[in-house]
Amino acid sequence: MKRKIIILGLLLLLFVSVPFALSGFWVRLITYILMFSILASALNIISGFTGYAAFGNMVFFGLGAYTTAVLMSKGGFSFFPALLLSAAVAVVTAVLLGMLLLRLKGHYFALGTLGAAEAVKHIIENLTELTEGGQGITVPPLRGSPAVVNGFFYFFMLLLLIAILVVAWRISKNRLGYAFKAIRANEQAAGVMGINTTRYKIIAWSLSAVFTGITGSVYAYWFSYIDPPTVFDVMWVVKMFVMILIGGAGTVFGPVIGAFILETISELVWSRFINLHLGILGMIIIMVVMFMPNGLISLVTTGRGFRDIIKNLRRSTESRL
Amino acid sequence: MSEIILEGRGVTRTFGDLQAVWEVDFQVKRGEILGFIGPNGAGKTTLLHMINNTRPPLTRGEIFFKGQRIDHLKPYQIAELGVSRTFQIVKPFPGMTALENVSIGALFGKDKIRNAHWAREKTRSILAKVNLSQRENVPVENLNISEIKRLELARALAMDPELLLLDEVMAGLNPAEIELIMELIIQLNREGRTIVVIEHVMKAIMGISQRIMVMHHGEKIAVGTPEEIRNDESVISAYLGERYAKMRGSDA
Amino acid sequence: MLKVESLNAGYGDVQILWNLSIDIEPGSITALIGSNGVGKTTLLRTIAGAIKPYSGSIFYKEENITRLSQPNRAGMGIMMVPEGRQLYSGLTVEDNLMMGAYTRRDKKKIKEDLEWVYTILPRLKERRKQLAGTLSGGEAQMCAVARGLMAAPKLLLLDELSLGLAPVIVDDLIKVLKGIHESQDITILLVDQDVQIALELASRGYVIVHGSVEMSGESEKLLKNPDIRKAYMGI
Amino acid sequence: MLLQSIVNGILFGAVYATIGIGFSLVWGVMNIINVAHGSFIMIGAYLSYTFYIAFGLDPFLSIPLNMAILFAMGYLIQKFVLNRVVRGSVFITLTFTFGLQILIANICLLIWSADYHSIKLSYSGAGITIGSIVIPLVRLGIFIAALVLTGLFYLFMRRTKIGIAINATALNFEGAKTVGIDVGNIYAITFGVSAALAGAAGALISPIMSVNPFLGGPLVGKAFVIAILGGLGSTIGALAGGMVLGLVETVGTVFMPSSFQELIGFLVLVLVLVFRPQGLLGKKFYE
Repeated sequence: MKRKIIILGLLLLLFVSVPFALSGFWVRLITYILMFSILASALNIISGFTGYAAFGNMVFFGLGAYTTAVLMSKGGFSFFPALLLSAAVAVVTAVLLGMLLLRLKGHYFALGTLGAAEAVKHIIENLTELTEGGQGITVPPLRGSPAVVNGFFYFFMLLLLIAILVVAWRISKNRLGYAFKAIRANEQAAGVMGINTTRYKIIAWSLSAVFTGITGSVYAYWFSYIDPPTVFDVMWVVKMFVMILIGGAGTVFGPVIGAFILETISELVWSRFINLHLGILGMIIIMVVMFMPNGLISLVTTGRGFRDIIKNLRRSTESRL
Repeated sequence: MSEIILEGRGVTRTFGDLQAVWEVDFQVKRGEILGFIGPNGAGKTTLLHMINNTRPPLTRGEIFFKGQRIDHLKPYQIAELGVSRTFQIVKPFPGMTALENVSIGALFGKDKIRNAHWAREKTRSILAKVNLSQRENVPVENLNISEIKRLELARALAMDPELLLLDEVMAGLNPAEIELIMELIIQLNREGRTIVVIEHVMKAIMGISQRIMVMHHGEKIAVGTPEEIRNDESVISAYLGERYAKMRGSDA
Repeated sequence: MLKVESLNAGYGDVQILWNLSIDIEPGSITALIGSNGVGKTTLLRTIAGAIKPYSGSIFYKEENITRLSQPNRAGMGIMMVPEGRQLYSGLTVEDNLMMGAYTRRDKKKIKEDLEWVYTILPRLKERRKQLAGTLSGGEAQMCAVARGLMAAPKLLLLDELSLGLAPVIVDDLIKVLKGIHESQDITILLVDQDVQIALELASRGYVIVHGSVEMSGESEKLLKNPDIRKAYMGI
Repeated sequence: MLLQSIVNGILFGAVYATIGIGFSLVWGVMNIINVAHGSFIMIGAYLSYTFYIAFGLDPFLSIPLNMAILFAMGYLIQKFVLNRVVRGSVFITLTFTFGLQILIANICLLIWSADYHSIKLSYSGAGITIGSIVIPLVRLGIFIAALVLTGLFYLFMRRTKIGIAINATALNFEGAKTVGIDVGNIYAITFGVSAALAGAAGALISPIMSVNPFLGGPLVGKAFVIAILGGLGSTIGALAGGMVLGLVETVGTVFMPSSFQELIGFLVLVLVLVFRPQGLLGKKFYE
């Protein structure tokens, strides 16, 4: 326990020192990775803990981003009120969509959320007077020296990440988490045990949505330009799922570890082989799913030595039919 | 003793053309053990599903618990009223220990204990009751069939139910293990819980039930004491068979 | 007919069978007895080829089949009637039966066998165009047995034949199986949780405890053994 | 105008049916949503284009070639890769096919570049005129070919031993293994057949749509809609779903701008999922 606290403290110190120690490029890159860590952790609450494959989770990101963009550029709002309203929009959407979609199971839910996300994207595209439609919208940027701007967004994302990790950690230990896990394991049995499954599923998705929406809002302010294809991009969710897979679904820190691994690889590939970038991402996804469907962490933790890791790897490559 | 705790009137469930349960009236008296028998596919489990509303609801009919109509309620609402059940195909929550599994019953059952830690404390005594104290910190994946069956029972008990529905908790157990469960059921009944038991182990169900209801092709064909059922002509010809009736008759 | 030698098998890390050996005479009916979880079904599944053993060997008609796949073994006449029937609910009864002959190529003989199955189980003929999912429990079990017979098996592995059936129906099934065994050249290995039924059908029995053979012998002797009566029949 | 769009809708609806059938086959049998199905269609279209450019082969004649090549590709992917993860959870298989989709898109981009290609057939202007309606010969040919494929597929699933074995495996995996069905092989054949249908669909769209590496995504969106409308594992349902989608799209253009159409398509998808998950024609699942 004591060791864990020391490690966490050191990690925190390391992360706090980043903007002071590294160049702008690295700060922005790590901010980007932090953003994906938050998104993957948020997805993990509904998908990893509760077992609902929300492939349309970008709907909250897009709505958060657009709410902030519209309020700031058209409504004259400043960032923080816009951020709060974005969070509210995300939660309300999650509750409404949840009442409609969370009764679906498995693939049907996944497809339903994909359909809903696409529908919302098209609504935004069609509301041209408000959103400027498909050509995208600009947001008044944060003014200040590059170092201050970089630092602001870096610490904002870091704080958000810490917040969601604390939430996830609390959930993994309390009544709420038991309800989520029971629903994931067997919804029917959960209902019979007195768990109001509809209510807890909506809570899980709302928690996921609020963090995703806030992240979208920060993204809009940070990039100061957004368009529907980017902020509703399904591939982002796929990447989040790969991160969750790498790190281990339903764990607290898994998604963060996965985000750091995948985005680091992605960055290396992106800068070297620009033509092959997507192809290599595709290969990575295929490899991850094939060789470590239970996460990198399980590969390491279920065995003590190197030989066990190899054994686990080999087992995971055996045909599971 | 004769107060009716659970009652069904004209309960019917059809799947397309198939009549899974057809016009069944039933009554469960407070404080009794009622046995449900009949071959697979006779509609026993479907009937339990309808009591808990865990499947698409009944096609026709009404179900009352303590005089309150429950057939339109959600499963969790029925659980909160004090009805709990086990499943034929045991369904423990994986990735949790035995204790955590059972504590879910205390967290969300009638008592609604808010704190996960207190719920675990309360749960310990229930695990002891089903003889699983030694195994409380074992992940459920590592329990054997007999232990899982008892865990399932403990989970239902942790909700502190008035009415307990047990779906084949003895299936696949050996005689010694069956005896253990039988004793447990009788003990729970003495504590004042009403119990409905679905079972194929004829000896066990005849031994513990005060009344037995027989289902066949979705219909109720007989209700009565074990002795009456054993000698009921329609039950013998539709279900037990002459050989069984004679064989068990000579045992008794 | 079938010889299993020092078999070790299980699921993943969980070993279930420990050094288990049995020997089955051609044309016999043999029962496996034991409480749930001791490995009876695992043994049947390993013989059928659904589970790969860790070590040990299985000989069928003097041939080592340990490394052969389940489809290969089905083609050689080893057929399982699994617990819980495992029918294809959305296909007709006749399609279900024809799938039993999946590994066979002799079309004419398959047709004949279908007619033969229909004569011994006329209920199925009445329901041949019906979807298997609409059968009652007893009919479904008959359909599963018939599907097994359509493979023209030399060794039939019956897992939990009587489970969940009305005792009345079980009596019928036993009669049918006895008839088949008398008229055909077929060896049967069966598991049933009703030990009385298992030993009534079989001429020999193996008592399995913790994945190994504890005792074996003729059915009548086992039936009279007080330990067995106490442990498995609760008498 | 309206009558003409109805005719166009029905003619193209048959192609949608072939797309939907292949997609819902894999979903129904293996419980995999193959997001890369649209990419398979795209590969088919590229193949037809390449055969046309290199050998002057008519796209209709490249149908069997496409089907053979894509069958082999689908068979190999399933046999050596997908079979390893097919029993995994929803998001594992779904993530996998997303990966496959972007990999294929990238490969096509490298081979055929990002340019838009199109096939101009000698008879592409020809048509039959009935009153005010024109039935273009190419579209009529596409319609007939798609119907023939659908019919053949229906017979394959109902009458052949392999087809029934695919059904049996879908209905009861353990039961299929019991009778000696090599389920790994059956899965591979299933995926191969689905890919072959996609290859044929690719040939069918190549004379009327421009071929480009961004084709896959929108097509798989349509496959979702058709499969959901038709219900899983039903050939007749997919045919109906394809016709409905074809009609809605063509008739829709008469009344509203195309950006609204996609919106309505997705709304319909969500509503059907929520209120009739068994599809418009399908029965409620037997328990």
